[in-house]
Amino acid sequence: MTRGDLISLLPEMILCGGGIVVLLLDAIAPSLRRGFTALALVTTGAAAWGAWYAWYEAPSDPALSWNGLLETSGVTYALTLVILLATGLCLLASQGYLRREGILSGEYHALLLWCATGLVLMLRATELLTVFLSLELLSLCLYSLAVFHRRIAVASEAAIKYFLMGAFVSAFVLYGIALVFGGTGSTRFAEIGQALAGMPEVPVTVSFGFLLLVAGFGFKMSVVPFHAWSPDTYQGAPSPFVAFLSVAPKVASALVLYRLLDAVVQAGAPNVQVKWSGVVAALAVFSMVVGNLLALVQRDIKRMLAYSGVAHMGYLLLALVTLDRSSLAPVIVYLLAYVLMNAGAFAVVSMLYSRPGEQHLISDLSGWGYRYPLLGGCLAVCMLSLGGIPPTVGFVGKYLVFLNAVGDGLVGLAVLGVLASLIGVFYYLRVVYVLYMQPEERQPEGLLIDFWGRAAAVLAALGTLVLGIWPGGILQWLLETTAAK
Amino acid sequence: MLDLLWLIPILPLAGAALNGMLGRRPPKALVTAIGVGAPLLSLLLALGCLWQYAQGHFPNDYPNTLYAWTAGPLGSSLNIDVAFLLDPLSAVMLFVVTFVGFLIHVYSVGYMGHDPGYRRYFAYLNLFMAMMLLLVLGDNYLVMFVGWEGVGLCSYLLIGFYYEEPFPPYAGKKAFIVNRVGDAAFLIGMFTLIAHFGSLKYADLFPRIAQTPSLVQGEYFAGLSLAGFIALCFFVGAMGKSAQIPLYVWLPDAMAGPTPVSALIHAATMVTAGVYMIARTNVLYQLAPGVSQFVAVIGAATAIFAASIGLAQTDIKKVLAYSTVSQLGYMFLAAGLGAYTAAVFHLGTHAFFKALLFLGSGSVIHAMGCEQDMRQMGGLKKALPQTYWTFLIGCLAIAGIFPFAGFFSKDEILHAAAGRGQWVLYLVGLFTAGLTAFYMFRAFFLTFHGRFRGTHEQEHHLHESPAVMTIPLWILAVGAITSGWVGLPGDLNWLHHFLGHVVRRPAGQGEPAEHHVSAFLLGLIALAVAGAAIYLAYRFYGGDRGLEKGRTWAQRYPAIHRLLANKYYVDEIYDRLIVRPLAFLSGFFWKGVDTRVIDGAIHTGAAATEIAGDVGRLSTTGNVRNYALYFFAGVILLFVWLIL
Amino acid sequence: MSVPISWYLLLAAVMFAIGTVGALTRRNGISIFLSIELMLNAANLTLIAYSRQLAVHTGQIVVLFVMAVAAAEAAVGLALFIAVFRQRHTIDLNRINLMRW
Amino acid sequence: MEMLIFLIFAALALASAVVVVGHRSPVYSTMALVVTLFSMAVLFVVLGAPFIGVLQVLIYTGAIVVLFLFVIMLLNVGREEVQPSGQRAQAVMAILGAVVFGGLVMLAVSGVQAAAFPQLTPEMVSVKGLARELFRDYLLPFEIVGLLLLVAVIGATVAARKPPQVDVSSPDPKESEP
Amino acid sequence: METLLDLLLGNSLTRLVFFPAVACLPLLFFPRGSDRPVKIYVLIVSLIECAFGLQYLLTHLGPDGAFPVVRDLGPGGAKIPWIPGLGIHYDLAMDGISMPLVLLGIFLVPIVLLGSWVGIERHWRAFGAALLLLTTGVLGALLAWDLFLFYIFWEVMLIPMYLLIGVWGGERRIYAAVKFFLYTMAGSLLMLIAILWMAWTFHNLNGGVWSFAYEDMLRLQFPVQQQIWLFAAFALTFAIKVPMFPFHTWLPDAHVEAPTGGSVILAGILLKLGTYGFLRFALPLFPQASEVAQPLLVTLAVIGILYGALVAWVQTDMKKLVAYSSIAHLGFVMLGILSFDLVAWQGALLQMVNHGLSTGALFLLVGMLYDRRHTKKFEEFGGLAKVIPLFAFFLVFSTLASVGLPMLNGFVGEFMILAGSYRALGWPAALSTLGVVLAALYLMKMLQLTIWGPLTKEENRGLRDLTGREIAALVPLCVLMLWIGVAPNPFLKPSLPALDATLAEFRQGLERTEVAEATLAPHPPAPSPTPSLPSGRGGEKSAMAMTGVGR
Repeated sequence: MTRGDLISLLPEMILCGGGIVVLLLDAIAPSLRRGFTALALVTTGAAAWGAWYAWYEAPSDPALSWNGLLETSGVTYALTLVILLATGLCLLASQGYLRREGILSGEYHALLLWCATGLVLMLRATELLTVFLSLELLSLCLYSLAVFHRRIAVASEAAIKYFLMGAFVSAFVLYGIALVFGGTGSTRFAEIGQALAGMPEVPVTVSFGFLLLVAGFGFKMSVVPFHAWSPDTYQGAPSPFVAFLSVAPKVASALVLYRLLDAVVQAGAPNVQVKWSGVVAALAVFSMVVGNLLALVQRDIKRMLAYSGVAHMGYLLLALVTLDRSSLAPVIVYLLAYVLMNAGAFAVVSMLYSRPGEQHLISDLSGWGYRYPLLGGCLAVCMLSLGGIPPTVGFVGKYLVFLNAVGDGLVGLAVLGVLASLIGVFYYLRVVYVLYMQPEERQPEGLLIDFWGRAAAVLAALGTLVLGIWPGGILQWLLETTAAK
Repeated sequence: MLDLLWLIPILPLAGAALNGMLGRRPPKALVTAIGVGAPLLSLLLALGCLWQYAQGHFPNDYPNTLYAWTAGPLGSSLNIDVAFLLDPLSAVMLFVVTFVGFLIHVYSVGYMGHDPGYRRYFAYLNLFMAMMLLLVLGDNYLVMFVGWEGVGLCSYLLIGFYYEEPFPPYAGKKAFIVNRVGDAAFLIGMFTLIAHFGSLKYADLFPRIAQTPSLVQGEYFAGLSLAGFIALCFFVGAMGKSAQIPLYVWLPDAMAGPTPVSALIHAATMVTAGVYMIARTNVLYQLAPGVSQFVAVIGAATAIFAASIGLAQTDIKKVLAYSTVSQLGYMFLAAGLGAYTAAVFHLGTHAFFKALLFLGSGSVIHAMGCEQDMRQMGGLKKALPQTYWTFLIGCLAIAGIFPFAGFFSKDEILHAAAGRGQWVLYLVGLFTAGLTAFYMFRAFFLTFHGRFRGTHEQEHHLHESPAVMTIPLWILAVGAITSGWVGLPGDLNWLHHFLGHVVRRPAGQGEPAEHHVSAFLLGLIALAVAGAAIYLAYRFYGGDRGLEKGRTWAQRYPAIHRLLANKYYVDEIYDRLIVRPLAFLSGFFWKGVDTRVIDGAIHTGAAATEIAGDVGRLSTTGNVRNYALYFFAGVILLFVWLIL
Repeated sequence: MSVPISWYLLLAAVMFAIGTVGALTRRNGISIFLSIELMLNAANLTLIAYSRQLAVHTGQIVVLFVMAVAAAEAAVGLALFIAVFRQRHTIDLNRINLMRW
Repeated sequence: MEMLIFLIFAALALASAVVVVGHRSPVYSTMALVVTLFSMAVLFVVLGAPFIGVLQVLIYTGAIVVLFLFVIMLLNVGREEVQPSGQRAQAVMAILGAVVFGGLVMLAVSGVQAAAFPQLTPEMVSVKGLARELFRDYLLPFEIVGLLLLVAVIGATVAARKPPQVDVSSPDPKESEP
Repeated sequence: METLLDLLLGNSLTRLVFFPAVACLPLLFFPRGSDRPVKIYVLIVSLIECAFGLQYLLTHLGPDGAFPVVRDLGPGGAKIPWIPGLGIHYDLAMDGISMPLVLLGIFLVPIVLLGSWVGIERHWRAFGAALLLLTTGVLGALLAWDLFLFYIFWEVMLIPMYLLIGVWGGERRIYAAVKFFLYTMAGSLLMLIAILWMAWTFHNLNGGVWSFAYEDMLRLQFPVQQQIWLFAAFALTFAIKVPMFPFHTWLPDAHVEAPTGGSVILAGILLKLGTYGFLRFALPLFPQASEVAQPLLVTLAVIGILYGALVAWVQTDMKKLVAYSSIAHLGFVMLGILSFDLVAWQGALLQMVNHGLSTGALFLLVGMLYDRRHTKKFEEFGGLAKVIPLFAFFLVFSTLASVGLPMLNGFVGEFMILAGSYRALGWPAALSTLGVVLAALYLMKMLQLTIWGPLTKEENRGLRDLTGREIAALVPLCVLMLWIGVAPNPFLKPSLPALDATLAEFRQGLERTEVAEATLAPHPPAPSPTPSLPSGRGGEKSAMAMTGVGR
């Protein structure tokens, strides 16, 4: 352990320490609870600074530390920021919800920060064991947060479903690690790749191990057919937390998936590329089609967003079908876009629905676009962005993904993708027309719309628009960053 | 003066615009001043121009270009000017239109004096004048077409002048649409000219074609040469405007408009535009003998057909309307025979006597309190002496009695038919002449002779029209007598010489072979036929019991009478054959194709998507064990794919 | 006579499959969790066997961590069962389906 | 010798594993799991990982299974009833899937052509070697596990604590949007 | 950024496009329910925009009446980068093809506002904002000289229109709005894929340098087979927008449900983007494929003309009749464009403007009637000329323009289209001429059933005639209709060089030899375009007078 190691771990340490501080304060001075959000936000901000500092101090890009277990690079830095953004949005959206429901306590913030720790670790990890442990770390946090609103039956149901699936999948992931380790003699991605490159043929056990790993992270990303838990969990879990749950794990998992595929396609054996392209393509197609079809028929906005998330991960996978370095920029932009718009949508949802135990019917929002112009506007912007309509960042993301796909010669997949997204447009528009084009059906009751929540919604919507109109800077930066290798 | 040629159509246009913008309740005198003043100025200007033209320019063309309508410096673009042309043909037309038009304006002051739509009426009528002048003065087909459609519009507006009643607007619509059918063909003709000559200017087209007829010969479309195709298109256009078979159906209905309008538009000027067009396009028709023959046959058929319907009409204006159709048929017969001068000649004389007849009938109707049914009239001679005499002059003129105008013009047409050996057409023409004389005098006797058959109130109300109406009648009567004298048979035919410069013989096309037929003999025959017909009419309808006699005849041949009275059921046939199938088809397109097929497909697609979603959502059973199974199955399937 | 590695691996595979069957067929949440423990153990066996084969410690270290993870997972998981039981008085997964479709 | 031990404990492990997944009563399943875990521990020892074997007994059998038993008792989980008809398909599919899956994996691993195990060295077997590698190469995972356990503690309290009986605090009207 | 600000403040296309959007911001600060100030504010904004448009036109209109290619350029006459990493530029340019449509679009906004003055009863702030944003979107799409930018604006204009239909529309507004949105989106997404394909091809052929610039895309030469696919994607998008048979069914629904202002904008300018797209993108980019598809598309255009007219004829709803008439009219425009003939193109471009004017006026009139009677069914009307003569006058006037009566604008366009397409295509144009007859059929029916005949409905007896505001909305339209009809040349001249150049390039493309693989033509020696802001930054002041012709 060197000073460099410690610096490179700065963001995680800040997050983890912030969590501990919050927890201690919760025990010592419960009266300060209303300030925890601010504290956690400060922690998040500090972690962002830490991430920058770690990246800035890193001797090279990418740089490895902790004996080669942890990577510090532009890509991980960017994704760390994306995760911290999701954390921040979630924190902002949570304050009002927790107060409204009377469940404000330090554990929530602590667990959220630790979860972020796990996510950042996972996306930076270059070794399977570290990945696995980070995965478990964040999963445990997620289970606990999902059940955080214990008074509500659906919350515990959501958590138990998520937990059982998660544990089940963990076993698969672990088995996959074992097989990959056994076949290649290492758990480090780089060495695995080298080992595979040296083999005349990829052993079936290794392929299988990779498949289990891909499935495991596909599960975290809720990709069809590993997706089925997400609607139930999203529906039952606390809405502001879903703002986090629905985006952040996907961000980290996507990068792990990239690393996995990156390792496996280094295999020199013929046919491996084709096979794995097929796997990813199948997952992408099923996700796009099934996600959109099932989102189309949902009446509960949270379930709808869950399925739409499935579809979005399908689009995202399009960029990974033919894997190369150029796949990264689209993936990162897409993830950023997805975080902004999805977290924004859930932030608004958490404020506009006051009975978390019941269904969150879209029709309940009828005509509220005029009653709550700010939140309605933010929700509408997020919906349009999810639909991929310019000038929103959702369009930029989709555009890059499709550009990448077309460039890889996957025109058929791209066409399928746009057709599926047409279904998507339909149900996203439903929210918009319910907001603005239908008469009010319901009087608001028991809502708590606070400054923090509004800030979350505005931040997300504004980010969606600004990045949609001026994607140039961030894109330029990403292209330069991801191109370096 | 000549350089003010463009003002001739503009003045009435300005009049229309002024009257149109006068506001709700302008002083009537002002309306009259504008409404009649504009045509008067036009007339004076036209006379001046004609004088100057005859002095200085004849027989050359006098073009007067206003501005470029469409233009481009590039070869492939279209160059069309808004320009006017004074040549012998347009000179004749100009005179007829401004002169008759002005008289009818004057007449209208009296006739329409009490109508609440007085201002509107004059605005429309002035607009019509402008458009008609545009039509005859244009130096290319486009300007002609602008006027052509413009007069159609005015016709529409004026037929539907009494818009609060149900029928007139309907009649106007019918006129407009039927005209449009012809106009579409006219357009196609123009497009063909543009496509092959890149120009619509008479001065570009005709010399070129006349010099090298090979340009337009040779098969072009469905057995027609290029000339034939264009000529046919133009003729179909003319059919619409000039109410020839099969597009004549609108004209009888057009009588729903005010009577002066019928006189001006539907007798004297607008409906003759088709004849003018064919005369204008004579070079092409000469190069398309087949189409010319077709024109002649259609003309003859229309002439006899309409005349036969005229026999059974009881509405005085309808009689005149069918007679107009019939006379137009005459003109086309002439045009088709290549006797363009004769056609234009008959056009001119017809303008006078038919306007006279219509205005006379207007006077009668005016006196009868808007009664148009001849069965309610009779014996009006006493009450309306001036109308009686002028109407008689008109009848004699149309019947072709020497020395009235109709005799000369009709005779020239019959002479042309005989001279070209078209004996069938000649006989048809001759027979039609007899029919014409018969039904005109039938109307004359029924109206003015016998005893009065209207209500007591009407009888009490009978009065001669004011001077503002009778003076135009007399002037026209003079025209109806004398206008034929410009075309005396033989070398004395001044008009023939005058117009001869317009009829351009194409190169290699000799003078048509003339059979030497004695003009004198033919004239005599025609006169005899007309005289006999008048006598017959007198025998039938001359006395008090004219109506009963007619009825007896009708009862003797009920089928024929019904056929004639119902105008051969042509309207009904059109309705069944064209309008209804088209409406059915449209309804099918709307409810069937649009709603069922296209929207149906879209909705089915949407519904199928939704059903797919609804089925798919059943997979999320809520039981987490199933979810685990999906995961497992997914892993297995992907594994199978990987190792296969 | 020494046992070839593939035997261990086969044993682990069978164990894993048995665990999967249990996880998929049992209705009682705790039984499912037990089956998952079986699956984890199968993976552990694979790791140890490979570790032996490759003569490295990595596999053993992984197993070491997995045990900690299993313990942590058990703690949270069983707490979740308690939470669910409080609300629904059952941990029969066929009956925990308030949310579906 | 090794073969004999392997066969005995493999058979034991499999048999008890079948009991774990097959027995209706969770208590029996748990007890069978103890047997499986113990057999595994033996195999670990045979495979030259005595430390792991010991830990297996201590942690798994000693701690985790007890936790299970404790919760089973607490929740008073009874015997499972027979599968309701609707979920029979699930069972059939699951078994079918597992057979296919197991078959495929077995096919795969039986294809692992490897030389006989290398000779065990003291370095390999000793805890010292393990520890050196653990604290040198795998320090970061070790730290992570520390946090993981903390999370587990907090998470378990969050999940299992009685729900707070506070009423829904009435929202501050001032903060609602107009 | 600084460049953009300069452009926004100067007499530039940027100002033209974004002024309405920027002017939306103050709307946020109007208090709720302050309808009247909002109306007046938006009206003033739209009038200022009109002034900007005119200023721009007059600044750049050449002495010979031709409009050059004018472009918004950055410092040193360089294009302004937008997303540099992907070679996407903020590239606005105006030429003779887009100029009339841009001005039409600007011109219609105040008229729409006047026409919506009382018809729109709720949410005026949002209405004003939607209208202004729509203007921005439409102008942007018309002026974008970069395919990416074009696509962005193309989609951007959907949302305000969606809201216009959906929020202020009639009974089935949501159905109509969603149908409109999805139809348009369906096409445009495929176009997006095609654009991406082209961009990639360019990228690969050009040594890894990205570009979406229009002139760069023009240099791409694809094998015919590929062209056909690409063309199909573009053509589908535009055909839906036009709309051509059989993609037209969204239009009647959208029109019937949309508020008056929405209909006017939709018919007036949105539909033109489809035809504009053909003229600007689909044909020049894929000439050979256009030739292959010509028979099919011409057939569809002719069907559209006849079909639209026939279906219009049997409508019972006034607005629906006008909507179907739009399909017929745009069929003419498409026929003109597809005949690849200069005269037809001139006519088509003019007809786009004409349709905007006359159909816009008709929709306004229907809306005015609707404001009074809250119905659009023919059976409720009849004999209205008696009670509201001014209305009748304007209705007759606009109808006649729509019928294509000479001396009014519709005729000029139709005549040139048909004349041009007849010489290029022959019988399809002849067949389309029947559409002229049918136009008379259905429009005369409309007059017959509304204003002529006896006044049968008691409710109509007390109708108020047009107010000054309504007349103010209609008169400019009618004046333009008459002006174009009588003297179309000033309206044709500005576009002629651009059309001619485009056609020449298209013809060149047609004659190109078949390539086996996509290739990149060298830069054509094109004259540099005039910069919007000649002073200082652009530099090439002298270029202004020189670039009369071509791009």
